[in-house]
Amino acid sequence: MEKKVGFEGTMIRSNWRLLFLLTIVPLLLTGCGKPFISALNPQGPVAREQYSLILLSILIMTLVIVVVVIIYVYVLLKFREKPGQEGYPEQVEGSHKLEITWTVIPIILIIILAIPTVQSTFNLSENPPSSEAAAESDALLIKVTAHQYWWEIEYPDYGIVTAQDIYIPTGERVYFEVTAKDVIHSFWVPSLGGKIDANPGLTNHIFLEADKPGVYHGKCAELCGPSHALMDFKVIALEPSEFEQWLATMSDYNDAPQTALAEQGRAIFEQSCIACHATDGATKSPYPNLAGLGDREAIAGYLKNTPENLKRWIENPEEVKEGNLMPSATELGLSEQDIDALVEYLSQLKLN
Amino acid sequence: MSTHAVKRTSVSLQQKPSFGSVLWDWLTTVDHKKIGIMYLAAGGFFFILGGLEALLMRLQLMYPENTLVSGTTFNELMTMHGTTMIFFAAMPILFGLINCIMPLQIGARDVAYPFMNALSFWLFLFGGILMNISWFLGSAPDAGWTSYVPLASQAPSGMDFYVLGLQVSGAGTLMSGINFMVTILTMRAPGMSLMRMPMFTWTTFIASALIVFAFPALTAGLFLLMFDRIFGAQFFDVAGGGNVIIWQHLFWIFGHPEVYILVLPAFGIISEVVSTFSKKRLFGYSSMVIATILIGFIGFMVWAHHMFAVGMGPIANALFSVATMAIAVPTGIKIFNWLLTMWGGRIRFTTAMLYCVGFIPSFVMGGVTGVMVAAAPADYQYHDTYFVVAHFHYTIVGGVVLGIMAALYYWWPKIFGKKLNETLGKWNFWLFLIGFHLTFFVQHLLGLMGMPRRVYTYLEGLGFETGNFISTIGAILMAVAALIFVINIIYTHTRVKEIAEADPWDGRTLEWATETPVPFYNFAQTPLVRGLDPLFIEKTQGDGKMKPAEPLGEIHMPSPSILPILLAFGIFIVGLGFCLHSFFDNKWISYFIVFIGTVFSLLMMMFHSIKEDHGYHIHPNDYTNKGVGM
Amino acid sequence: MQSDQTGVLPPHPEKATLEGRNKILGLWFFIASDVVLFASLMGTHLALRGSTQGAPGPQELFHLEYVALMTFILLTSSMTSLLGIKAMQRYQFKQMQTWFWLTVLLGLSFLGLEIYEFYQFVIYHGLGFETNAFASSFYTLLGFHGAHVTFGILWVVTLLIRSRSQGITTYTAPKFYLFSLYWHFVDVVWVFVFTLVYLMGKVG
Amino acid sequence: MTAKRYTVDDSIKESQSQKRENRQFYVTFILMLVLTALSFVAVASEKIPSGFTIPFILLIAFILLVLQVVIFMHLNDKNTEFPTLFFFSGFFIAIITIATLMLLIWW
Repeated sequence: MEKKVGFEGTMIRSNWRLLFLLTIVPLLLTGCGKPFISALNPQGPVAREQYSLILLSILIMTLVIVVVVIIYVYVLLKFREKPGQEGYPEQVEGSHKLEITWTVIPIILIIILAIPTVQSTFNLSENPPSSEAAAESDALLIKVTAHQYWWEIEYPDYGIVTAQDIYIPTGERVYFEVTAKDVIHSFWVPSLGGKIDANPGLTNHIFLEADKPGVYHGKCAELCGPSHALMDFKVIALEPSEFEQWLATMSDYNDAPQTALAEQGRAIFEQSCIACHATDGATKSPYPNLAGLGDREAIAGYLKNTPENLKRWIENPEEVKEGNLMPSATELGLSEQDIDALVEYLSQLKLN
Repeated sequence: MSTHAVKRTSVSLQQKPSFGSVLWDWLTTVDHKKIGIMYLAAGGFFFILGGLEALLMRLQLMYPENTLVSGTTFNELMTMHGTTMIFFAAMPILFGLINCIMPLQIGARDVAYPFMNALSFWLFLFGGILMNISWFLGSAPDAGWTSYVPLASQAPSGMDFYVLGLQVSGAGTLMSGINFMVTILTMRAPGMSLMRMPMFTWTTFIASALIVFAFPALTAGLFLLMFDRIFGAQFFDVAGGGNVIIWQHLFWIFGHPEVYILVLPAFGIISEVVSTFSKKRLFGYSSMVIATILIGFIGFMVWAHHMFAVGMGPIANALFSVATMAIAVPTGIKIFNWLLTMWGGRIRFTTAMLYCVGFIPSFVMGGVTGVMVAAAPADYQYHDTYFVVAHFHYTIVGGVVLGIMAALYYWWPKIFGKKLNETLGKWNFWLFLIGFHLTFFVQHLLGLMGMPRRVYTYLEGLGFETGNFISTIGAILMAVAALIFVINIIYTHTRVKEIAEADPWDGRTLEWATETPVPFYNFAQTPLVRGLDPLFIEKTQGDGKMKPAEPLGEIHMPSPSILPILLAFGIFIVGLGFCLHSFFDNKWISYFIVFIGTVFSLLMMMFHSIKEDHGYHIHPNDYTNKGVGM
Repeated sequence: MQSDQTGVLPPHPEKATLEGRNKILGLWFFIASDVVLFASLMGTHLALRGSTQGAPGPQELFHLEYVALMTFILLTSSMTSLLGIKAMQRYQFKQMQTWFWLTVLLGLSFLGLEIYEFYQFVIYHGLGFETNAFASSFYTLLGFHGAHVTFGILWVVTLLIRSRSQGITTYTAPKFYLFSLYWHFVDVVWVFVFTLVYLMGKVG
Repeated sequence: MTAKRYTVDDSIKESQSQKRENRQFYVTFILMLVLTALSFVAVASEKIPSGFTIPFILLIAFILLVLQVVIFMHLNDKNTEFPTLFFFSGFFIAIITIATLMLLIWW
């Protein structure tokens, strides 16, 4: 019996050391998460406010854990049964003083956490300014509509409709109106701020702000079907002047083909794709508006934007993104040459 | 009437009964201990099933852009893993333990409604079978265990099996809840006042009360979903004026208390085991009782913290935030009371106690992350990410599963008559604990680093590779640990010859005062309870034996019956009929199956009602032994 | 168990045995649970009652005289089932049977009226179960209540038929008592149905 | 069963108290009829503003509930603490459920 206890003692200690090592390793390897996606690396005031609340709660909770672990380790070391002990130890009923202490202290800790929680809940719930106020303040409003498995982006004040990439100016609160077409999705850009659900039939509001220019990864956070994992989008923050330029490009988007092959591609597009897609940056087509596709961050939301990937996507969408609704090239009756022409046309739908 | 009993005892004493008669005995039993064992066996089976599903998911996520399973299959695995573990593994195993132990702890001869107890079990089993049939009929449910609409109302036929499977087993669960409550309120031995009940009995009582109030919300929600899917109702169809948030509220009005339905009995187990192996009475018994009641009560006002990101507005979010944080207070009381129970005690590190010792820090981790996710603005970041996955696995594996394992090692000799092997037990424990922390601790970080939950894959270069790899290794360790547990069971029941002593751990409560194996009437004479920890009181202030509260007399026992399994089968057929509605071009074929099932069930109910069954009596001469027990 | 047949009968035969008391307690817990079931359905209906999508809504559909009649019938049936129990406690078997058969009759007429009401909604207003969310939630809630009434009727009829030869004993008494508790509860639910669905629907 | 034997004397006392009880039942029944009627009248009458009607009919519904449960279902008897506790807990949960579904899904 005695030997066994000793064996367990060392096991407990080595177990904890092992655990500590194994859990700290990924932290060291990844720094504190990548700045373009991690909530631990906030890139704007909203994410920062949430991050500071996370830090405060981690701090309080670490305190709790430390207290518990100290008592725990002491008890386990001190009060193990020693050989030769017989009978029973003193049977203690309880202690009102102690019990009141560990009721009151947690209450205090929780109040300390509850106050900033409530404050920040209200801080972060500001709705977009009403239309008159918006006209005065120039606040940017973006309508986001989630579909299985892509994001429709509309700038109602500028008549711009696009998809997947959300362009915003830096240093300014941008308001989002979020809804969904088919099932529930959730709109989340971790490094800029927390998420809000996109509910069909209902509209939610959220605002985000980016400090500096950059590409921030966005994700769908609510299970929405087989390709939920691939329903990514990007938030691209630009300096205000560059953003103005982008607005100008998009509000009068030139989708004319530039080369002969592209000309051919355009003809095929108008024959096979136009029922679902538009390319003018202004029409709310049933499936993504492709204006600026050549400069999008990704194909199908997650593949690197190369002509090869675009071709792969057009040829067999189901293989790229399970459960999506785009018909395959065979279903559309497109030949190899047709696809090449289409790829040529679509790739040159750029932003300049 | 007593001839029946004589026949039973003589069969069990003399010759080895045939396989058929043993099977018949189990199929018709209304004995709470046998029903408990069946719960444990069926729950164990589903636990392995759910574990394999989890393992497949972890293997898929081991590397970025892995192609072991497709997105659809992953969603099916994930949905079935969650649903199976909650409804068909954790809850039934707890019900098994409650069935085996709680009536013994209060000195009762059975539960209040033995017939309904059997019915509950068979309903649960048929519900689980119904849901898993979907694997063989095209598609399994794939909208997550929460089955948010409209994804769930539009999902393929597998979803029907989720709806009906849960409906069938939910009916059984509700019956169990009522059964346990009435048992605890009216069947306690003389002298056992409410404030002398063992903690496990107390937590069972509160968990049962939660079942009674929480399950109807799920029942209602499932009916709405079923009507939408099968009869074209418009509850969740926006085009028809429906609303997709109603389901979420109904689901979580049930779903949050469900968490406490699972964890409260585990709290009870920890209280019992810690007290026994510290050789001390539970520190702050009355505050433990109050904390349990408070957790149950507050547990009902916090469900919307699962919905902070839904867009309920700041007032609701703030209110539910604060209410949720409040739960930490009674939970904290429990943690400190356990620590103080060990303080000044003489701790024996048996496997059961090791599981409790492992439980405390693990559950504290789950608790503190619970407070963290309660802060609504921070939860906008945590919600639906791996942080939440880590959090609830810390409470459910670190809390409920560790508690269940402690209970299995602790009560195994009483339930099965053999003591599990301690050396294998310790291997089992350490591998499981290390595997558990490896699997889930890194998931906190993954979530904060931006990995959403329920994703079947992730892209390279986002920084999720290391964490996921470690997590998968941990899952494999947990699987090995589970395998060792199975080996331990097989080893114990094939190699160990001696029957365990009646009181192998120097126990304090009434279940240890019965002989092992426990006779089917539990106590020849109902024991007289003189205080909290009644057996301990007799050990220190008496001669170590319980005093009888009644003279020797006839014992009234309920008769076995085949009707519970037949009735449950009829209800299973009803469910199956509804599930098949999309398989036939003519819907009336499936409604005909429903009709057959309904008529059959009603006939069984009428049989039960018409066949007057007053049970039977055992004469004192027919007991195998006299006295309270031992 | 059989002691009541030899000595003077206990004044509360339904509570004379542990089994009887357990059943009553259990039914109470079931009722408490059913309260939440009905609340969920009622909440759903109240949330969706505006979702008529242009089809006729509560204001046009509901006729108060009709609902009032149904309410008084169900309320009276609650009273008759209580009088049945009082007769049972006095061991007047014949009287008890009469009161309970009367309860059955009232229950059946309530059901008949309800079915007739639905029939009118479907035929004259074209309001089917699938028409809109309002209709789905209305028929579901009312359907659940109606199913409870139907089940209660089947229950008590079975009891009445099979206890004909036995009379009132400590074995049969709890069964009748359980039914009457259940029946009162069905009436309580109706109180909230007519208030929250019909009257509030009419007020708007 | 350890219950005491009932004597003829007990039976007489019982029957007297039962008469009082029966009167109570009839009074309750009539009260319930009247209250129900009031609630219908309040809604049917065009003159009463809906701001008054709704709380009024809700109050009546609650009174009807209490009468039915306490008098008809005997929650005023001895040893009914647990039924009372659980019934009203269920009622309480019912209220928050209904309130939530009404208030929190349209915003």
